[in-house]
Amino acid sequence: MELEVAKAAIEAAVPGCRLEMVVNPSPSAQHSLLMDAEHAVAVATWLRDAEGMRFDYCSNVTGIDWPAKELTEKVKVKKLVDGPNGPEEKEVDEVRKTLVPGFLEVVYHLFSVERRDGPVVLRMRTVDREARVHLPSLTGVWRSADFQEREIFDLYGVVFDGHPDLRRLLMWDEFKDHPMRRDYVEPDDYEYEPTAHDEVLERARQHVIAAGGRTA
Amino acid sequence: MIDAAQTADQIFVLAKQWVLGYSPAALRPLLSAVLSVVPVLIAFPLLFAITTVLERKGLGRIQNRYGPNRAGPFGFFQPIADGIKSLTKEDIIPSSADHAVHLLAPVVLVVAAFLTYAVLPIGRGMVIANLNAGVLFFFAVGTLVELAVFMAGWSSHSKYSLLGAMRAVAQMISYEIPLVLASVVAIMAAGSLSPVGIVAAQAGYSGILPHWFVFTPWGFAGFILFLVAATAESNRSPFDLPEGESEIIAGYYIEYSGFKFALFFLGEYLGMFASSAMAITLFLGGWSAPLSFLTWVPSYVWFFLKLLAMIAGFIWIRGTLPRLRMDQLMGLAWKFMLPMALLNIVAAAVWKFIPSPPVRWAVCAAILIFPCVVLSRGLRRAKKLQVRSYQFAE
Amino acid sequence: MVGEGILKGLAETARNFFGSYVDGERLTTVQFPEQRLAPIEATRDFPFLVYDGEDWHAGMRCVACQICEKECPPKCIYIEKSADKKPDAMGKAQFYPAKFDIDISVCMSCQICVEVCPFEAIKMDTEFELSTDDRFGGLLLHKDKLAKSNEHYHRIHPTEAAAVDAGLAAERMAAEARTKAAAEAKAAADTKAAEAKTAAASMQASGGGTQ
Amino acid sequence: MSAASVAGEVMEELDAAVRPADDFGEQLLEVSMGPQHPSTHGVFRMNVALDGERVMKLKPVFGYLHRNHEKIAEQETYLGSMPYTDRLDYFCSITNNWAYALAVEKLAGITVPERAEYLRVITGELTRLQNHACLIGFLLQDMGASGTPLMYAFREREKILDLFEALTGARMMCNYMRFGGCRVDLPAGWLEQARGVVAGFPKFLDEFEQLLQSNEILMERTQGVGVLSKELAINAAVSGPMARASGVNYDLRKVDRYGIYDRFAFRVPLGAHGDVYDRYMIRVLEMRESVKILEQAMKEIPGGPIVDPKTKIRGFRPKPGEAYGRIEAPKGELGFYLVSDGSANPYRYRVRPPSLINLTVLEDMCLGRNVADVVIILGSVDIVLGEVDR
Repeated sequence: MELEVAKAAIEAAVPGCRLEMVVNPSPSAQHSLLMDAEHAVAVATWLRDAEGMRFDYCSNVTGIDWPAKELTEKVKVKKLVDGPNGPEEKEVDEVRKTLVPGFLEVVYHLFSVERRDGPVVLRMRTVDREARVHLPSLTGVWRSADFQEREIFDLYGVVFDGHPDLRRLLMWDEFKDHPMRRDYVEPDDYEYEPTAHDEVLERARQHVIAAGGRTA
Repeated sequence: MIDAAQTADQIFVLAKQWVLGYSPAALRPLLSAVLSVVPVLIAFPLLFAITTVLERKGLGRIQNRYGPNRAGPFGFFQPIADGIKSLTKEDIIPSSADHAVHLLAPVVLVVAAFLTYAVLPIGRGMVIANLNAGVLFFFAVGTLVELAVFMAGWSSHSKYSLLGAMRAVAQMISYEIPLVLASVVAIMAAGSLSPVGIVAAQAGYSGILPHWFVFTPWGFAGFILFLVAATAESNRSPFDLPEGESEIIAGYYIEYSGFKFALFFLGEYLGMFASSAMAITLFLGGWSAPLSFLTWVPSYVWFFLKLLAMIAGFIWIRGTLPRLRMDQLMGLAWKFMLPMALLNIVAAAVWKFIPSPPVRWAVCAAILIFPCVVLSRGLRRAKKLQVRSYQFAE
Repeated sequence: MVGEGILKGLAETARNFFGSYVDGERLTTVQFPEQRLAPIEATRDFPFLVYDGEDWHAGMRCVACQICEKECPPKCIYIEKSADKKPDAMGKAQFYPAKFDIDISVCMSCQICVEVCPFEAIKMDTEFELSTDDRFGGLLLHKDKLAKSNEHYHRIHPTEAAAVDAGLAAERMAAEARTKAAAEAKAAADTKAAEAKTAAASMQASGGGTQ
Repeated sequence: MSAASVAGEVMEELDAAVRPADDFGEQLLEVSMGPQHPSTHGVFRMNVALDGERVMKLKPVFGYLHRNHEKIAEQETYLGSMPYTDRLDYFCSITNNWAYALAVEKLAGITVPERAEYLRVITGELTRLQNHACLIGFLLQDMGASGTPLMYAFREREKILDLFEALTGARMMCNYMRFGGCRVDLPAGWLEQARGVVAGFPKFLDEFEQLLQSNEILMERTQGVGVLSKELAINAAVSGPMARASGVNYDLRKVDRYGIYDRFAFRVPLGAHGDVYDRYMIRVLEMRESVKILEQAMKEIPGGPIVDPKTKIRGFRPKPGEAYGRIEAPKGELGFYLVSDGSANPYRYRVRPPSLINLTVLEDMCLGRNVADVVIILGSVDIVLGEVDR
C-alpha cells in the first residue's frame, strides 16, 4: 500500500482529520503517517474496517521520547555595528538558538492479515512531556494495544484516554518516574546486585545505612 | 521338604508362639498384640522406603534417566538420606494456622493408614485381627484418611491447601462408592466379610491355575474398577488432583514441611499399599501362590511379590498418564464407574445361578462388555472427543 | 472411556523403560564428574588473555588499547594502562595492561571482546568449573589468573588457534619485511612493502573467517 | 469446590443457567497464582478470582523479571545488544538474534550473503524444533504427566543444543547472528551431525504421538478448553502457532518471505477449533514441516562468504531513520523496531514480544474454566518470562 494513496483515502473518509507524512530516510523506507489526536480513533477504525484497507492486525505499539532540544544555527544577520565612522550596517554571524519543545510519540505498526499487507505506520504526538501527555487509546480498535499501551503509560508516561485498564504494566504500582524517558535518572537506591566493584558496593552500603540497617 | 516349606511359611507365627510360650500368662494378650503389630509397623514403612526408591528409579527409567543412584549402592540409601533431610528440616507452622489441628492432621492420617492393616492377611495365619467383618472395618477406617486430609487443608489456612482439601474430600467420598461396590462381588462370591474368609474362598487350583476371583468376568471387571477407585482413593496419578503440583502446588499439605511432610508422604503410600493389599485379598487370592506347583514358596513372599507388582503398575501408570480435571474425575466416578459397578454385581449374581461354565462366561461377559462399550462411546461422543485431522495452507 | 490411547501410551512408556537399559540413544544421561563428554571445540565460557612464550608478563599480547573494555556489552572488563612500555608480540614497544580485571559474575560470555580485539590477545576459555565460596573476590579475575599460554589456546581451540598463529606469523613477516625494506632503496622498498601488506591482509582475512 | 463440580457437568450447566454469575461476588476466593507457582513458567503471576474452582476474573501481573532491556540497549552499541537479545526468549536465542539482525539490516540496508541465509534458516528451524518439543513437554507437565513427555523432549533438545554448541560455542546463549550474516561458519562434520539429528527427529515425533495423541485423558483435558476465536486472535494480534490454531493463516515465513523462505516447500497447518488441543497439535505438525525445511536447506546450502564484507564490527553507525523488522519466531511474531539518530547507539530500541501480546487474550480464554484449565491454557500460550517482562 502506497502511503500517499492511503493518506489521501483516509483524509477523504475521515473529514477534518489532518495527516502528515513523516518521511523515513533510512533504507527501510517505512514512512509513517502522523495523526492528530482528535481523529485518531476514527482514522484507526476506518483503517481497520474499510474495504481495501483492512488493517486488522496491529502488531506493534511503542513509544518514543523526544526531549526538548536546542537547535543551534548560524545565521548571517545585518546589524548596526559601531564602526569607526559611527554606526553602520554590517553582516555578522550570529548563533541563534531555538528551543524545539519536547514531546512523546506513540507509534503503531499495522498489518493486514486479510490482504497480507503492511506495515502502515501511524504516529501520534503529545503536546509536551509533562502535563499534556494525553492521547486517545486505540485499544478499542485493536485489542493488541491493551498491554502495549499500558507499557507505554508505564515507561513513558503517555496517558491513554479511554483505555479500559490503564495501570502500570512492568514497574510496580508505587513507582513514580517513567524509566524509558531519555532524562530518567536511575534512583540511587536501585536494588543493586552487589558486585566486585567498590563503587557499587559503596552505594548499596550507603542505602543500607540510610535505611537504618547494619552493614557487615 | 514339605516340612521345611511349611516351617518357612509359618516361621513368623511359630516365632511368635515361641516367645509367648516363655511369657507369663497375664501378659500374653498384650504381648501377642504387640508381637503382631510391631512387625507390621516395621515392614510397611520399610516397604515405603523401598518403594520411594523404586518409584524414582522406575520413573527415571521410563523417562530415560537413571533416577537416584548416588546414595549408597544403586542409590538404595536414598530414603535414609531423605529421612535425615526431613528430620533435620525446620518445621514451619504458618502463623495463621490452627496449631493443634495442624499438628494432629498428619498423625491422624498415619494412624488411620496403619489401622487398615489390622485386617489384612499378609500370609497364611498372619493377620493381626481376624474380624468377621474385616472388609467393612477396612473401608470404615479408610474413611478416616479423608478427615485427616481435610484437617490438614483447613488448619493450614492457605487457599491452595483449602482447594486441595476440598478436591481431596470430594474425590475420596465419590470414589468410596465404586470402591465398596466393586468389592461387593468378592464378598458375594466368598459369602464372607472376613478377608481371611475371602482368601480361603479363592484357595484351590484347577490344574495349575488358581481359583482367583480375577479369573472370572465379574472378578476381572471388579478388579479393574477396584484398582481405578483405589488409585483415586490414594491420590495417585492420574487422579492426583488433590495435590496436583502444577495446579494447586501440593494441595492440602502445601504448608507442611520437615517431618510432618514426611508423615503425609508415608501416610499416602501406606494408603496405597493398603488399597493394593485389599485388591490382592479380594481378587488375587491373597497370599496364595499363582500356580499350584509354587505353593512351597512362603505365603508372605507371594503377598509381598503381588504387592510389589501392583506398585510397579501404579508407577507405570504414573509415568504415562496426565491428570484428569475435577469435573471429569467426578464424571468418571458417577457416570461410568458407578453403573459399571452395579452391573458387575448383577453379573456376579447371574454367575452364581448359571451352572454351566461356558454359558455363564458368555452371559456375564455380555452383561459387562456391551454396556461398557456403549457407555464409554456415549460419554466420548457427548464430549465430542476425537483425534482431529488438520488443514494445511500452502 | 478406558481406551486404546491410554494403552498405547502405556506401551510406549514400557518400551522406553526397557529401552533405557539396552539403548544408549535413549539413556543419554552423562554422569558428570565421572563421565565427561568430549570437549566441543567451539565452546566458550569466559575470556582469557593469551601470552606467547614462557613468561606470562613478558609474552602478553594485550597492549591495553581498551577497545574490549569499551565494547563489552555488560562492561565487565577493567583495564588500566601501564606507564612504561614493553615489547609486544611484534617486538614493538607497547603499553601493557597494568591492571586487567574481568568480573565473571557480570560477564555473559558473548565473545564480543574476542571479535573486536585487533591483537588476538583475548580469547574464550572453556574452563567452567569456576565455583568459589568468595562471592566477590573469587569471581573477579585479575590478569595473573586470566593470562594463559598460547599452548593452552591451541589445546582448547586447535583450528582457531592455528589460523590465528598463521595470521600473526604473516603479520610478523610483513613487519620484518617492512623494516628490511626501509633500509633498502626507497622505490624498491615501497613496492615490496605493498606486496607484503596485501599478502598479510589476505592471510588475516582468511584467518578471521574461520574464527 | 462448588456443589457443581461434585455432581458433574450436567449440574454445572444447570447452575450457570439458574444463577447469574455475579450473584456471589462477595464470596469469590482470590488466589494469587504466581510468581512462585510451579506452572506459571517463570515469575508470571495471575490474580484469579474463583467461585469454587471456576475462574470469574483473571488479571495477569507482569514485571518480576523486568530489567528494562530496551533502556539497556539504548546505552549499548548496535552490536552490543546482540548478546542481550539471547536473553529475551532464552529458549530461542537464535531466532531472537535473527529478528534483531533483520531489523538492523533493514535500518542500514545491508544484504546477507546466500550461505548466511541458509545458516540462518537451518539454525532457526532447529530452534523451532527444540522450542516446540519442549513446549509440548511443559504443557503435558502442566497437565500432570510426571515429566515423562518433558524428559523425552529434553532428550531430543539435548541433541540440538549439542549442535548449537558445536556451531556457536554456547548451548542457549548463542549470540550467533551478525548484521549482514552470521558469526562463524559451520565446523567440519557439523552438517552430517545435523542431518543425523534431523533424520531422527520424526521418529521422536512418532513416539510422542504414540504416547499422547489419542490419549483419552489428553483429549478430554484439552479439547474445547481455552477456545480463542479467529476474530479475537487477529484483533489482539495473537501470532505464531497460537493464531494458526485459531485458523488465522498468518505465518510470516509465508507472508513476509523474509530471508530465503520462499525457496522451501512447506505447509502451514491450521486449526479449526482454537482450543488447547489445536495449539498442541499445530506445534506437532509445525515440527514436521520444520523438518522438511531443514532437509531442503541442508541439501541446498551453497558455499561462499557468511557475512557481508562491507559491514564492520566496530563503529557501526546507521544513518538516521527507523525500521521495523519481524520474523516468525517459534512463539510468534518477534519484531524489533529501531530508531537511529546516526550515532553508534540506537535512539530507540523496541522489542515486540510475542509472548506478552499473546497473553492479552489469556483472560478471555480462561473465564468460566477451572483452575486446572487455567494452568494448561497458560501452558499452551507458550510464554517465556524473559521475553514477557524484558
